[in-house]
Formats: sequence, structure tokens, C-alpha cells
Amino acid sequence: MSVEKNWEPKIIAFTCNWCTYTGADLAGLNRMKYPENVHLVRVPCSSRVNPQFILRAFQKGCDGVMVCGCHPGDCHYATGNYFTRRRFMLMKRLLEYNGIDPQRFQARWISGSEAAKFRDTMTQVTAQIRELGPNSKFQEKWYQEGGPENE
Amino acid sequence: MNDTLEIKREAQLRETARRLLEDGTVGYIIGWGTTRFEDKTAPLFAAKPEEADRLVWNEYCINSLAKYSLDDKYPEKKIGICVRGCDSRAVNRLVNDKQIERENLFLIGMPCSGKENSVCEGCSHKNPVVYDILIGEPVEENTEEKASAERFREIEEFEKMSPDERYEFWAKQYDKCIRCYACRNICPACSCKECYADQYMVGWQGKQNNRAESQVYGLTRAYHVGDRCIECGECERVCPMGLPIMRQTKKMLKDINDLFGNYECGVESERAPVLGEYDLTDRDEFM
Amino acid sequence: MSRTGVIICHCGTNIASMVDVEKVAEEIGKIPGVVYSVTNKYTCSEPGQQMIKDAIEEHSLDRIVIGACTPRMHETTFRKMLKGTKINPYMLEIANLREQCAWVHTDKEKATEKAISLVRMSVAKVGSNKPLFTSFIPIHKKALVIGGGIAGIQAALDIADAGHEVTLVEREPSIGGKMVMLDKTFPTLDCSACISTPKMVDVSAHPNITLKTSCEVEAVTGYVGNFEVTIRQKARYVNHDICTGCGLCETKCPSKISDEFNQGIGERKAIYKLFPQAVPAKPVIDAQNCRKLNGSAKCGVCQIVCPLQCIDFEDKDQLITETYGAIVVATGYELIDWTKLYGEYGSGRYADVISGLQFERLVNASGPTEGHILRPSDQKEPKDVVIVKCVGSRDEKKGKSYCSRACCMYGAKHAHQILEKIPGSNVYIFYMDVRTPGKGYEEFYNRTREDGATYIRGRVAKIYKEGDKLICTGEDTLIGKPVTVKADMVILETAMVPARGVEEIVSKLGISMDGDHWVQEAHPKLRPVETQTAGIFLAGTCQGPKDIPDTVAQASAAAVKVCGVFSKEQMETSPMISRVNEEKCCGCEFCVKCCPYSAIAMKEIDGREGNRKIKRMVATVNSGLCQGCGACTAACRTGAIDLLGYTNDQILKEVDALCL
Amino acid sequence: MLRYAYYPGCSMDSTGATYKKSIEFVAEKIGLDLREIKDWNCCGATAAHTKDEMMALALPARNLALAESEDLGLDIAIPCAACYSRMKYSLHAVRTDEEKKEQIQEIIEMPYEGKNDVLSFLDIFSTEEAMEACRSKMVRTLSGLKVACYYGCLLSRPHEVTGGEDTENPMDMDRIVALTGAEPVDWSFKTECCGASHQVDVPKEARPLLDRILRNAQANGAQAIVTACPLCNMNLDMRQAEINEKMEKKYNLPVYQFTELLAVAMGAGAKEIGLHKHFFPAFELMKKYAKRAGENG
Repeated sequence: MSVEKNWEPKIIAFTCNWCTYTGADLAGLNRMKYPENVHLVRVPCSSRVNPQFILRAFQKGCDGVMVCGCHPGDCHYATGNYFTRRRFMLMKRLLEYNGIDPQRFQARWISGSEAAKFRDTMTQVTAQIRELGPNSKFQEKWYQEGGPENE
Repeated sequence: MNDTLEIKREAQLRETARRLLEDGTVGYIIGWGTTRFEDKTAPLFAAKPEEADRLVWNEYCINSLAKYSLDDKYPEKKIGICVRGCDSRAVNRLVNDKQIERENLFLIGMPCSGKENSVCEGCSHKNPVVYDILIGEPVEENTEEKASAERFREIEEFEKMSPDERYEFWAKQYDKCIRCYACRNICPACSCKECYADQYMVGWQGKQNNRAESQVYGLTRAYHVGDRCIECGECERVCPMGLPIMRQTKKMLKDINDLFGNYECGVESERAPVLGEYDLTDRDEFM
Repeated sequence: MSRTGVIICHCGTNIASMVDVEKVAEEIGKIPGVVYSVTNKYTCSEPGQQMIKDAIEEHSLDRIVIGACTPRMHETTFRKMLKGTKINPYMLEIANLREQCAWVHTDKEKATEKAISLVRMSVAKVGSNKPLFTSFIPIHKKALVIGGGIAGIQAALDIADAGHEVTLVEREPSIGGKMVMLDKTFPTLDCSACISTPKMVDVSAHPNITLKTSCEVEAVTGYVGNFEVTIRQKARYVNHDICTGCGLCETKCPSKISDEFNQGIGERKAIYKLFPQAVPAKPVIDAQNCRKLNGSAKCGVCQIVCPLQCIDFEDKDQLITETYGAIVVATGYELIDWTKLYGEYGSGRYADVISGLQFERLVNASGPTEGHILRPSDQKEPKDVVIVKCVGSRDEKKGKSYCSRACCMYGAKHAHQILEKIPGSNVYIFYMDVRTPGKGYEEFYNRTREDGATYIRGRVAKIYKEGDKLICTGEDTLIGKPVTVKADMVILETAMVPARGVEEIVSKLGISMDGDHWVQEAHPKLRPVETQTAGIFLAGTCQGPKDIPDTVAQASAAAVKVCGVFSKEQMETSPMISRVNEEKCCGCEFCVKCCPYSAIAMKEIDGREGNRKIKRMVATVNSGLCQGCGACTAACRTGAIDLLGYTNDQILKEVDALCL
Repeated sequence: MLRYAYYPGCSMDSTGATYKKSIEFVAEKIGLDLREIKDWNCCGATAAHTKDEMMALALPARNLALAESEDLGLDIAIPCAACYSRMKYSLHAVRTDEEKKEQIQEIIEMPYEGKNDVLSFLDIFSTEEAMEACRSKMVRTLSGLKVACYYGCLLSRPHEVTGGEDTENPMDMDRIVALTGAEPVDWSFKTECCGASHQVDVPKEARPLLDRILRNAQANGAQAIVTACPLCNMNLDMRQAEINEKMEKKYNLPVYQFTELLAVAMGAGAKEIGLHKHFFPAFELMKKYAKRAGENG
């Protein structure tokens, strides 16, 4: 698989509206800088994210997927992130078991006031994914461009 | 299987079945019957007392019978089902998922000392965990060590391979998948009214039969049943293309055991599935 | 085909300086379905909004995407704007081009590229938006207050004065709670009964308040505006409608029981009024200790002497169910049972080592000793008294880790009362810190010291009896020496803990408690009188230890919150809540377990099985309770339950749009 | 069956002579079978753990391992409070800390699993079986004699290690002593420190510790003090005269081991249990109150 010359990692982050999304806005207010590769999808709570969205994101061509929410105990909906924690601890291991590099899927608790942590996390994850290179696993695109023939 | 004991048990099964059908406690009995091949049996629906003699009990009775009750959720009379250890756990699974009423079933417990099926090797529940009547004496269970060593042996070996090797392995397997959904149809944990794969949800699960879509289907089904799988091995047995599906779903069970304490599905009927609850002391890896 | 209008905002230079807004508008214009794609200097301003309204008319748009600042800023503004147009306010998506793009990136070309994909994601999402309508739930303008202490009384009075009906439920035979047990209150030293009994009388006289004493909440279902509450009226064996409270029965009753109102000092009868100024001022019979009712003797003398035949030994508990719009929890506190924790202080073997409340009853004029401070062992007036503070508070090893806030002040008050009532007496107060956080508190503490109370900084290590003296050994950390005080009486200022049985009330109401079983407020700083459940409010010490001024302030705050709920005929609920597709739902209840607000219930609907009519169970979402978190959607394997405004389809469209 | 492995400890043949004699007398009377551990070694008492923690754990562990190696499955009975406390620490370490268990077994070069329990003499005498056996063997009564039961610190503390039910007001000894007809008084210094070895090197500062015990016992009407530990007994007994003289006090409180009271009540003669061996005269008081069952006082 030739690495496209000007490839830019494409990272999607499902962020909870009450904590991480607010933290991202705060990072914006403080004019903190981080790479352009991360695109936030706003959801009411991290427990809204269905583990199947992760599979679709990889299949449609994302190189890295993140799920970010409130720290356990701070959830605006009281128990939302307790379920998130269990769901994604299991999904993370299932993905690694199927060959996805561990760093491609990450979950993080970032609160509404942790703007610096948001910036550092986004910078760190982008660097890790850039180092891993483009993701070819689970990709629909791989199949559309000939798939098994050019293997 | 020492034959004399099993033959006696088969006779007792037939005699019990005849009596149940005659006195009307059950509408019909689901058991195993002969087929054209001696080394194969098939599910048998005995409705009349004389049909009770067609019931067989030998080492080829490997079909799981519990899920047939889903097709008759509102029976006039009770449904008799022959349940081995794994079938009884399947019944608990369906009752726990609120899909069938325990009162609608009359469970004929069949202590099973293992069948011609690879999954019986490490079986942890040979005797039925729930039944209304037990045929013959309970058999001796596997020792604790043997069952637990056997349970995740395959998974541990597979985890030793490198990520790329693992991806190549699964990619090859899912290339074979023809999306016949037999694994879903036989699985007692797959009891949805209309499976997500059958629904017209464009962004959700594509219908094309390519590696990516099959991978997503395989992983999604593993995730859906992972915390409720009773390890009966039927999905692997019925797969026409021979995919090692158990090796996928049991990975979830292994993680659940490591993360949330030992956990076996379908043994007690009340146990809530792991993903349906939480615990404040769960490990926290996402700080 | 949808007709989407896209407006990319300059936001002055905030966005335009880092994102080439014209290029974004132009690129987005090429997407099929986008029929209008322009930029605007200040979209949120009046002219900006007017421009959008005109565009909707002119291009007959049916959905809008605005690339501007964070939706958390102007989502409501733009929704209000759309109310004035033919478009449903929820056919709108906002792409965050300022806080999450222009302000945080440095390379203009890449920032523009990201802006384009962000807007493309919003356009894809808005493509499957559906018009949403707020629903309304009726509000029963009747409040329930649980707990008849000063918090419950104040809340009930405030709500009733605002013209709403209130039911005040109290499990004891009379309201008044702990405050009415006290003699004086700090810092003004005005008599506690004089300021609380008038309020109690107001409660019984108020037309809007129904007073239910000797009652307990049996079950609570429903949601804000429509709480179905079942109340158990415990059998009182006295017909309060006829009884005039003359007290003849009380004088004749032969049995003697330790008086729990007087904290075990002195006794009461089996038929009794909790205390002289009880409201309602009518006796009840304590079934456990009444000889006739517990079958230990024939008795029944009260029935014989009663002039109006009010006594009825056949009385049974009754259950009454009523609908309420809001509930105020005011279940109050208790003192920790120090006898089980402090073997060093004699674990209750010495009669003269008493708790703060027991001292309040000794010094109270209507108490068992008519206000004379007589020590329980030999009814002698104590000369040297030791007061020990923080017994059970600020003590993780043996008691509670928190500070109970009020004991420093009522400790000083007790010292003051002793010095005043017993001339020539000495009071030694062992303390760790003296906390005087209120108005006039520090001055009151200084005055107590000037009156002669000796404050010794250190904890009492051991109290033991020698002769008729109680020897308190401790340490004075200021002089670094062990100290021994020979006392006649010792008062322990013990920790406050939640009232007995608060766990049941909390589980019946479906609200939560913190680690120490205090009722959990919605937010410690910003929403101290609300709970996570809409329509259920808190007042007083049930939420945590506090003194009377804070309690009354919270009670009035809770009352205003209730009036807020009752100010509207109907309550508008957010439309972005979950909805069940009953065709797909197989009734497995996985979603029910994940809902933090228990807003999902199972209901029976008709269905068909082959050619037969059958009944099957499906999930249904209560629009009043659901807060739209979506935890249920991820638990549902078939996707039968979905969150309006963030449906699976919308989110996955965003994912697809990003990866084109 | 009243059968235990028995660890006497060093003080039984020295300061605890009266304790040992009375134990042997009572044991013989009620059929208490005490099997002394062969080749037992010193338990380290207060010296070991000031030096090195592992030594302090290994010394008692060796004795426990020896008892366990005879695999009679017997719990270990220990008369002296200090040995009891040290053994309990070792048992607690072996049962709760895998790493320490490995180290201990390495040092004593013997396997030790901590299967059997470590019991003080109060534990074994307060069992229903032992109480019943004592009750049946009573020939004399000490009714009218008021005694203050002094437990000392090591028998009940620390709670996590000894599992004692009430570290402030234990009642085991009170129940046992009451069997003899003597009347245990309710007093407040049951578990306060007696100064232990401080009475040797800093007598002047440590003396008040003993003084307050004696004062509170006397103030609450006690005529004698009963102990269950050779060291507490020695401190209270030997130094009472010194306190009377140096601090001008008039204490007259003979100090007995609880087994001495049991022995007397079971008909032991003064010589048999060494009543004359006390520092503070203890024979008169016993003579005054020890009455044949049935004789009135």
C-alpha cells in the first residue's frame, strides 16, 4: 500500500456536550492551538455513542476514532459515563483482538474546565496516528479499489 | 458414553414423554429424532403419545432446541423441551431476555455426558441447571480446573499472535462469510424481533457481501451477544463456511471475567447482563 | 429533495481571519440539496437574522445550516428566530467554525479545509433532521412536603401563602421536629418554642395546608407535575375529630415508657401528647406499650374516662393516594449514637454523660425538670460541667469525616445557659477549632468566653467515674500538657447524621444519596435545593448538617422552586428525547436498565401472532422524565429506541460526510 | 475436648511462678490437656520488633510452625499477654500478606500456613465447655470478695490483629472470675497501660500509671486486682508497697492471677499455688473469703 504523499490523518471524536465539547470551546476561547485533523461530533452524553459507530467510522475511512466524556461521577446525566466506561473497555479489547492498533481507538475523560488537557490529548493522538500511518484495516475503500486482487 | 446407562435413559425419556403427552401436561415435546444418517439426529416435534417412541437419546443429539420456543411464544398448552446442560442455559437466556415465559415451558432435564461436538470437551454444566423433571441420574461434572482451563485456551493462544497476523487471520475468515445469518438464527442470545442486519438502515449495516461489511457484521454480532453468550458453540457448528465464531464472542467473555469478576451466562436466571449495569469500582483506563 | 440554506458567518474577523469563508460557502454550494450558500458578517445580529428569514421565504428553504460560533452559544437564539418562520426550529444545525476551527488553528488553508468538512458534516446531518415539537404535561398544583421540622413547616407555609395547596406529612404524632426540642437558639438566645410554635399553629390554621401527622410516605410513582403518592395514616386509636385534647386520659394511663421526645430523660404514658405545645394538640396511643393493645393486660382505662368517647382500639392503618405536582424532602437529621462508638467515654454506662439534645431537654422549661439543670443520676445541680465538641464529627476512624457545622455555636450556647442558670458554676469546653461562620456568631463566642467559659484546645481522651465525679482526662495542646478536669456532668456535642429511615424515602422517590446518606443535591453550588429528578426539591438538614438560619433559607428557596413549577398551567418538555419504534421493540428491557431517570417503562400493546390477537410488552418513554441523554439507544440491539435530534441515522450521516 | 498446644513462654518459670502453679492445678482439675510445643523458642517480646520487623514475625512463627508440624490440628494456648500478642501478629501477617509469608517461611526454613488459631488463656477459659468444667469443680466460694479485673493492653489491642470484641470494656475475665463467687466491680481502667518495662528504667515517671489504676480500682470498691498476664501482675504486685511509700498512698490491693482464684475455689492449698510468693501479702484476704461451699461467710 503506497502511502499517499500528502496524507493527513483523519480523526473523528464523539464528544459529550456537557464536558468535553465545553472543554473544546474553552480551549478555543483561550486560543489554544492543536492540529486540524480532529473533527468533533457533538452528542448529548458519551453514553449516546453506540460502539457500532466506531466500527462504521473505521469502515468509512477514519484513521483514528475517539470517544470523550465527563469524568465518572461528573456526568450531567448521573450514570451515563459508567455505562460508557464498560462498553468501551470491552469494545477496545475486541478491536485490538481483531488486529486494530490499540492507539487508533482511544477513550478519554475530559471535563469542561480541562481545556489544556483537551489540546494536549488532541495533539498527542494526532501525532500517534500520523506515526501509525493510514489505516487500511476494515476499510471499505480498500475493497473498492480492487481489494483481494491487488494483494 | 457407556451405552447401557444411556439406553436406559432413552427408554425412560420415551416413557416419560408418552405419559406427559397422554395426560396433556404438554401440547407437544421437542426432542431429537432419527434421520437418514445414523450419525446425525434432527429436532423432532412429538405431538401424539405414540410419536414419543420416535424420540432418541444418543451421542449424536447435538442440536440446540431451546430457540424453537420463540416461534410459539403464546402456546395454549405447555411446550415440552428436552434440555441438556447447554439447552437449559439457553432457556435461562431467553427467559432472562424476556422473550419467553418460563411457565409456558415444561423442561425435561437430560443429564448429558458429552456429545460428538468439539464444544462438549470443556463443558462446565453437563447437568441441566433448570428443569421440571429429570430423566435418569445426574452425570459427574467436569472438574473445576478442567472446565476453566479449557474455556479460554483457544483465545489465549490466539492473543499471542501479532496484531497484523490477527488481522490477516480474521480478514481471511470474513472473506469466506456469505452472510447467510445461520449463526444469528441458531443463537439463543440473538432474540431480536427484527435483526438490525435485516432492517433498511443505509448508514448502519450495508447489505454488500464484501470483507468490510462482513467484518462489521461479525464484530457487531459478537458485541451484541458478548455479555450474554452461554458458550453453547452452536454458531460455530452451524456455520456453513466454518468460521471460528466462538473465538470471537468468547473474547468478550474472557475480558468480562478479567474486568468484572467471574461471570457465566444462563446459569442463574436472574443475573442481569454486564452491559446492563455498572459498578462504581470498575477499573478506569480512560483517565 | 431537501432545500438546505447555508450561511457561513464572518463573526467580524473571528472566523474570517483564519477561514476563507467565501471559499467555504462556494464549496458547500456544490453539495446537492444545498440551494442557498452565502456568507454574512454578523449572522446572530438583527440584520443577520432578518437576512435568513428573507432567504427562507425567497428560496423556500426547508432546513438551515449556520457555520458560526459554538452551538452552545446561539443555538437557542437561532431556534427562537426560526419560530417566526415556516420552518420548524429543530430543522437547524450549527457548525462550530469559531471555537473549534478558526481560533485553534494556525494554517489558513488547512483551517478552511476543516471548516468545509465541518459544514459538510452539518449539512449531511440536517438532511435527516425531522420537525420536532415540544410536548406539554399537565401540572397538578398541589405540593407534598415530607417532614414536619422547621424546614418542612417553613416550606409548607411559603407554598401555601403563594396560594397553592400543600400536604405536610410528619411521621411523629406532632410537627416541630428537632427545633421545638431546643430551649434557646443562638446567637440571639431567643426562646426556640416562642419562635417555632407560632409557625406550627399557622400550619394547622392555614386553609391551604392539610396536616397529616403520624403518617409515612408508602409509595411514589409518576413524574414532575404528576406524582402519584400513597400515604400511610398510621393507626392513632384516638378520633382527632372529636377529641378536644383535655388530657384526662393521659393522667389516668398506668403505663410508663421512656420519653423519646425528652431523649430518654423522664417518662411518658402510653397515650400521650409528644410535648405540651404539640400541634395537633391531641394524644395518640403507642400500640407497642399500651397494655390493652399489646395484650399484656385488660386496662382500657383511657376509654372509660374519656368524656367524648374518642378512644377506638379497633383503629387500623389507612392508605390514601393523591396526585401532587412537586415534592419537598425535609426529613431532617438525628444525632449519631455515640454510645456505640466511644468506649473511652463510657459507652453510655455513666448517666451524667449526656448528648446535646438531652441537655436541651434538661434546660427547657417544658422539659422533664422544668428547666432546672439537674443531672440525671441523682437530680443534683452540677457545679463543674465539661462540654466535649466534635464527638463523632471530624473523626474518620470512629465516626463521620465531616464537620456538623452547628455544634460550635450550640456548644457555646450550652455553656452560656449553664453559667447563667447555675451561679458559681464552671464550664470547660474541649474543642479542636471554634467555627463561627454566621452573623453575630463570633461576638456570641467571645461573650461566652467573657462570661467565664474555659476553652481548652484538645480532645478528651477518657472519661471515667470516680466517686460521684466524672474525671475527664485530655490534653491542652496550647500549653502542651495533659489536663484532668473533675466534672459533675459532661455534655457531648455529637455529630449530625441523616434521619432514621431516610434510605427508604430516597429509594421510593428514586433520588440519590451521597456516601454519608445525606440526600444528593443536583449541584452543590449552583442547584443546592434541587435533586436530579425534576419536581423533587430538598430543604434543611436532610441535604447535610446546617443550622436553623440556613435551613429556613433553603426551605423558602425550595418553596420558590415549587412555585416555579406551579407558575405554568402546563410544563413544556424538551423535544429532544427518546422515542420507541414499537414495531421493532421485542420487550427485552435492556434500555430500561440504562436509564438514569427511570423514564422508560414497559407497557402492554395489542399485537398479532400468526392469525391470533395477542398482547405483548414494549418499552415506552415518559416525556416528562426523559432528559435526552441517549444511554438507552446504545443499549438497544435493534435500534428500536432512538434519540430525536441525535438519531443513529443523523450521527452516522455525519461520520459518512467526514470520510468522503 | 479441652486440648490445646501450649506455649508457656519464658516468664512461666520466673515471674509467673504462681500463674504456672495455679494453671497446672486448675488444668489437672478440669481435664485441660496442654501439650507443650517441643523445642519452643523465645517469642521476641518487646525487644524484637524494636530491632527488626521480620525477626519479630519469624521468632513466634517458628513456634507456630512447630505446633502445626505436629499436625494435631490444635489451636495454640498462650498464658502470657506479650507472647499472645506477638504470635497474633505473626499469624495475622501470614494469613493476610503473601509476601511476608514467603519471607517468614524462608527464615524459619519450615512450611507454615497459619491453619490453627492463637488463643489467650482468657479465650480458652471463657469457652462454654471450659466454664462448665470449672463450674462443676468448685468446692469453695469466694462470695463477698470484690475484685477489679485488669486486662492490660496487649490482650485486646490492636483490634485488627487480636479481633477482641471491645477494646475499652472487655468482659471475658469478669465472667470467668464470677464463677468463683467473687464479684467483679465495674471500673474504668481495665485496659489502661501499666507502664510495662518503663517501670524498670524510668520508675519515677511511670509510677503514676500504676497509681491511677490502683486508685480507680479502690475508688470503685475493689478489694483485690485480678490479672491474666505475668508482667501486669508483677508490676502491680511488686511496686504497690513502693507507691504507698513514695506517693503516700494507702493501697491494700493484693494482686492475683485469675487462675489463682479458680485454683483456690477448686480447693487448692496456699502452698500448692504459691500464695505466699506474692510481693504484696495476698494470703490473709484469700483466707478471709475462701469458704467451704455451704459454710456461711
